[in-house]
Amino acid sequence: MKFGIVTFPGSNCDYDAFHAITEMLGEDAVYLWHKDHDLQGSDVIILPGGFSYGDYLRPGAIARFSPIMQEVAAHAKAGGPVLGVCNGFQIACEAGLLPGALMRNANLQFVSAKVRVRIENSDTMFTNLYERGEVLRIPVAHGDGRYVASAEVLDELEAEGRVIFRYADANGTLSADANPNGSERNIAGIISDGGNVLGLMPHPERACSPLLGSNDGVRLFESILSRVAA
Amino acid sequence: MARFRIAVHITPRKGLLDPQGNAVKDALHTLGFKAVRNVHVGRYIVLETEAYDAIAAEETVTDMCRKLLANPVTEDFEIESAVPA
Amino acid sequence: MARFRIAVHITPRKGLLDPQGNAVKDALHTLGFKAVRNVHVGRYIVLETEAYDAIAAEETVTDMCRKLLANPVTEDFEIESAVPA
Amino acid sequence: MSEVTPRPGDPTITSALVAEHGLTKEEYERLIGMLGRAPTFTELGIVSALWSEHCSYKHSRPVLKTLPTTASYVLQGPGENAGVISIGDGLAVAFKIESHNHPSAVEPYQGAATGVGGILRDVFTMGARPIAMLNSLRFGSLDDSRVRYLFSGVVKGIGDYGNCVGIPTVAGEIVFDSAYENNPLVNAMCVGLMHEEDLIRAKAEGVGNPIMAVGARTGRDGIHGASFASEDLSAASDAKRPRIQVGDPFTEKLLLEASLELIKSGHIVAIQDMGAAGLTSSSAEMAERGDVGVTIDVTKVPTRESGMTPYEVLLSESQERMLVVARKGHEEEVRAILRKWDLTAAVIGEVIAELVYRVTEGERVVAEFPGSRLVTDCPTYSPDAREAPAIRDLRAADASVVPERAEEKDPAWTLEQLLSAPTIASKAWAYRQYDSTVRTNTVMGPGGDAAVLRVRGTNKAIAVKTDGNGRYVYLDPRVGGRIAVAEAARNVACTGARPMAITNCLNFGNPTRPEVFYQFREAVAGMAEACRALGTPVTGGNVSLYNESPSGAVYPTPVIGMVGLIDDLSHITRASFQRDGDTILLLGEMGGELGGSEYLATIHGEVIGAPPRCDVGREKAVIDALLEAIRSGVVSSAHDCSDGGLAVALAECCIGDRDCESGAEIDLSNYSSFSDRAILFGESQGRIVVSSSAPKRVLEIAQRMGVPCAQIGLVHRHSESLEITLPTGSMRSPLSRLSQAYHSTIPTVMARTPEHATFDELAPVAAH
Ligand SMILES: Nc1ncnc2c1ncn2[C@@H]1O[C@H](COP(=O)(O)OP(=O)(O)O)[C@@H](O)[C@H]1O
Ligand SMILES: [Mg+2]
Repeated sequence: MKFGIVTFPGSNCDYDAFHAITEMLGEDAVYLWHKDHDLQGSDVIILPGGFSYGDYLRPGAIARFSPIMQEVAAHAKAGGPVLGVCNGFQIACEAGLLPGALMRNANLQFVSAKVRVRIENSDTMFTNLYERGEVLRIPVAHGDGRYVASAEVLDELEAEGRVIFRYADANGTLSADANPNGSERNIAGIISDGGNVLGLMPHPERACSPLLGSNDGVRLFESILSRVAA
Repeated sequence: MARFRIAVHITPRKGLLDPQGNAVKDALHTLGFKAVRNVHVGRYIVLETEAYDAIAAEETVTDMCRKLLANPVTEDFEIESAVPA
Repeated sequence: MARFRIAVHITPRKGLLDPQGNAVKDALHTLGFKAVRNVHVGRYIVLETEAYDAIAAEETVTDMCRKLLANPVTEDFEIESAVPA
Repeated sequence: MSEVTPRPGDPTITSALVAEHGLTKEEYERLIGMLGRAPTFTELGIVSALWSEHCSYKHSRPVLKTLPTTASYVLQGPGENAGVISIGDGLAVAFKIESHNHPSAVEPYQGAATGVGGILRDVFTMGARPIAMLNSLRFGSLDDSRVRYLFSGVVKGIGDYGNCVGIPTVAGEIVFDSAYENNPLVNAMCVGLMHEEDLIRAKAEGVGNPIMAVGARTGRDGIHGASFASEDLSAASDAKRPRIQVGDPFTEKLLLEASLELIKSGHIVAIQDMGAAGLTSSSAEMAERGDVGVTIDVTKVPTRESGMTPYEVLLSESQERMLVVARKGHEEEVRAILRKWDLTAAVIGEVIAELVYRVTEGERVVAEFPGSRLVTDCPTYSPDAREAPAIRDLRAADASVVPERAEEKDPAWTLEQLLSAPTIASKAWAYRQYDSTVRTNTVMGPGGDAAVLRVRGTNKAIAVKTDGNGRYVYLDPRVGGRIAVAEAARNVACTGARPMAITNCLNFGNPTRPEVFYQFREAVAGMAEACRALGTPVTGGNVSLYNESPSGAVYPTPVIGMVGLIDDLSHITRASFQRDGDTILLLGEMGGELGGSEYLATIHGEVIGAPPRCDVGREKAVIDALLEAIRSGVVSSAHDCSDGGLAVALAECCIGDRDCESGAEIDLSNYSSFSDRAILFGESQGRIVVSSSAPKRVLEIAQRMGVPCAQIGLVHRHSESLEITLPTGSMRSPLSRLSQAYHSTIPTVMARTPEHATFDELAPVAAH
């Protein structure tokens, strides 16, 4: 399977995603240049973390107009898997691939920490190798990760099982303390109504090696493999 | 073609948490400005653009706000009248 | 005492690099708004405060700008007239 | 030589103008001698920048020459943008530290941010990809609202810049002491990794090769840094006043990628950051290193503002700019690479055979200096050095006779006080704002002794740390200098790394004061002794002098940035206790020394006594014994004793890592020749708290290597307290209280602070 990782000007987790895919999973990966219109036959698209265009206006606001994003949108529309991590989640929201928006962290500070997230739905192409209710240890590193959407949208996401990850404590209990950025309803990651676009603030690609403290992100990529290859 | 200056105000949509506004309010209270009741913090963008006339300039800037400058999910925008730059 | 609303505009000081403004200008050009010449991005703060009259309210807000709202090394501020809130 | 005529509109050179440019009468005469005529205004500006302390090291150079700089693995020592050492497998590490103290005092956010930007550029211009950032910070007391404002601004500036560029900030240190009240220290270090064959030097070569300005446009930022204050000029125009530099990390990220691509491409022969004194110093230094001439046309330099004079273009310190010497005929290829990254490159000059440094404005020659004399003819000074008698008296004072406070009857009280002293307390409030895991190499991030980064494609890792204790250096500069190096080495060794080499940032006061120059000379001598003994040469660094405020000089503060190498990933060792039932050992000698300790400062408000002894030979033996034990696989954890002594070190082993808390039971009753407080809180050097499941092996290794080592207790993973038996007493501290003291202090203090504090008492602007 081939993963296409988009490099926007200011992306800085493209390299980490590339290594997670190629070294930890042993799969193919290519970098996709933001000015191109070619997905190079990628089966899965990753919108990586970073600060595209410096995030100077709003995170993701400028990146969504990159030429490559037209192709990514078409790929998503056709049901192709898209994974937006951190800045990639912000871009996916700005581009309308996912509902809602990501705003300044509630305490106004950048937060870099290993947080815990609870799996809310394990019946997706990104989470089928996890157990529902399982708690993962994954790093976050962001200044704008507070997920917001209207109450109707939030209700709809919940009703449709589209909230995939929530910030929780070690026992899986949701609390304000476990929520690093003030996201509504502790939401850490959501999926599109077609089930093929996942956006999340934590970095699964940074949790792919016991040496670095956590292996919990590996199954996310393996889930995609098992579903898409099948 | 003439050059116009247009100011745009972009504010967090009402009802959304405004942590920056709250932080500024708290800070002002700490500094002794106890009479402050409410603070909202938004963005202020000043653009200079060429256009045939003020109306055209304002229309273009409205278009910019819709497309890029404001996030329709979280922000409202308001455009001031174009003035010759 | 009455309540007033005052808007404050805070802008990067002239001549200082304005990376935000540059990024927005470039993005607007890419989106086809080629007529844009200059963009500056600042902050827009709306305060509601109690004061005896509009003049007192404006004076207090000027003081707030000096002490907290604007960074005197990098920013300029401008205060609009107080209006009853 | 060409004819140089004054440019219309330039001010006439008067003795006042010369003085405002910071040149002494003798220096000005030297300049006239070199030119054989009076300088133009542009030439005066150039010389004032290049002969400034910051660029010329005129007071420090002779002393710096005494530092050891060589080892078989040093590929590049001092004299380049960054030092480089080989780590085997064809790989090398480039690293350097630099200060941004004065800019940060004026504008903490931008000052710190641009400091990070500058040091990043120093590393990637060597051909290395930055893999880690560190920072070493000193502030006044956190009780002061302006200090809290500076602290939060600096931390945010460091975080925002490094996070955006995508380089993990992994280690550092933060000290709060009223000695730094109006003059914070902000030192940033960058570490990069490269293939040895990509090493490139900032040396202009090849007559006819074009010189190109790359990256951001030039504005009137920071002309003459913060030191320039000229009535004539500022009256003429507000726009000419020195201006704070604003960082643009997004452009830096593009510049980083473009520069590495350029270096790989082979289209360029040299590249250097336009840092302090901008275009002037970068072009003059590159020419001097290559022993060639250069000519620059300022009208070709892309500017951000109109009407900039040659003087302004040459001296601007606009950020995110590079000077590149391209291969002749490859200009278009260079432009194409920059275009790919949405950046521009402009040819602004050329390498020439005639040994001159020439600046033109179109056709007109506005400045010209013979040969490389602009750089080499800079004066050097060896000022008088004399120790201040008052400090000699402080050192002679007997620390052990300071009477105990009533509360100290329970040492647990004292321990809690120390753990909640901001200098000792957890700095997570700061480093939570730094992305420490991006690039997925961070095996150990902030919070332990040193940070550890794996080296992809090998079984190796590198360990990095900054260290420096200004109070020790103040009380005894020679010993303090030694300790700074030894402590950095010990920290790195605690992770399992062999200390390899250092970079250093020397933050001192005004060198023309004999007592300051004495501190400088002695501290460097102490550093040199330690570097020789430990086999860690100096590969570069930075000197920041004139760190003074109206209340006097800061503590003399050499900051050491140490790089160590771990040969085998399985040797990586953590600071906190790991396993239930492990035996706790103290490696090194108990000295019972209280002089210059954090205990005296925090509990008694006293800065007196001789700092702890530092025998560099013993330090080496302790490090060797520790590494031998680690490599033998018998060490579960290792943590060095520093601020707050053994008691604080033990507490940190118990509660430092919130995910891995353990209790411990300790018996120190054997050390009856010392007082309880000296045992607990004395800061004797060369000591490491080790935990092991095979204590006999550790003891045997230590004995073989001639290092004292004693079993002092046991790890109780599930006990909820730290218990210590002492010769005359005992103490028991619940972990929850230790943890509260250690983890909550700084967040609590900072929560009381408005996001920005008052600006009304801006610190005086000192020299650059
Ligand atoms: N304390 C020091 N020890 C050793 N070398 C030093 C020290 N300070 C400066 N240097 C070396 O002097 C050279 C010039 O340093 P510096 O002026 O700081 O460079 P930059 O141009 O980047 O500011 C560098 O190679 C640096 O490594
Ligand atoms: Mg440099």
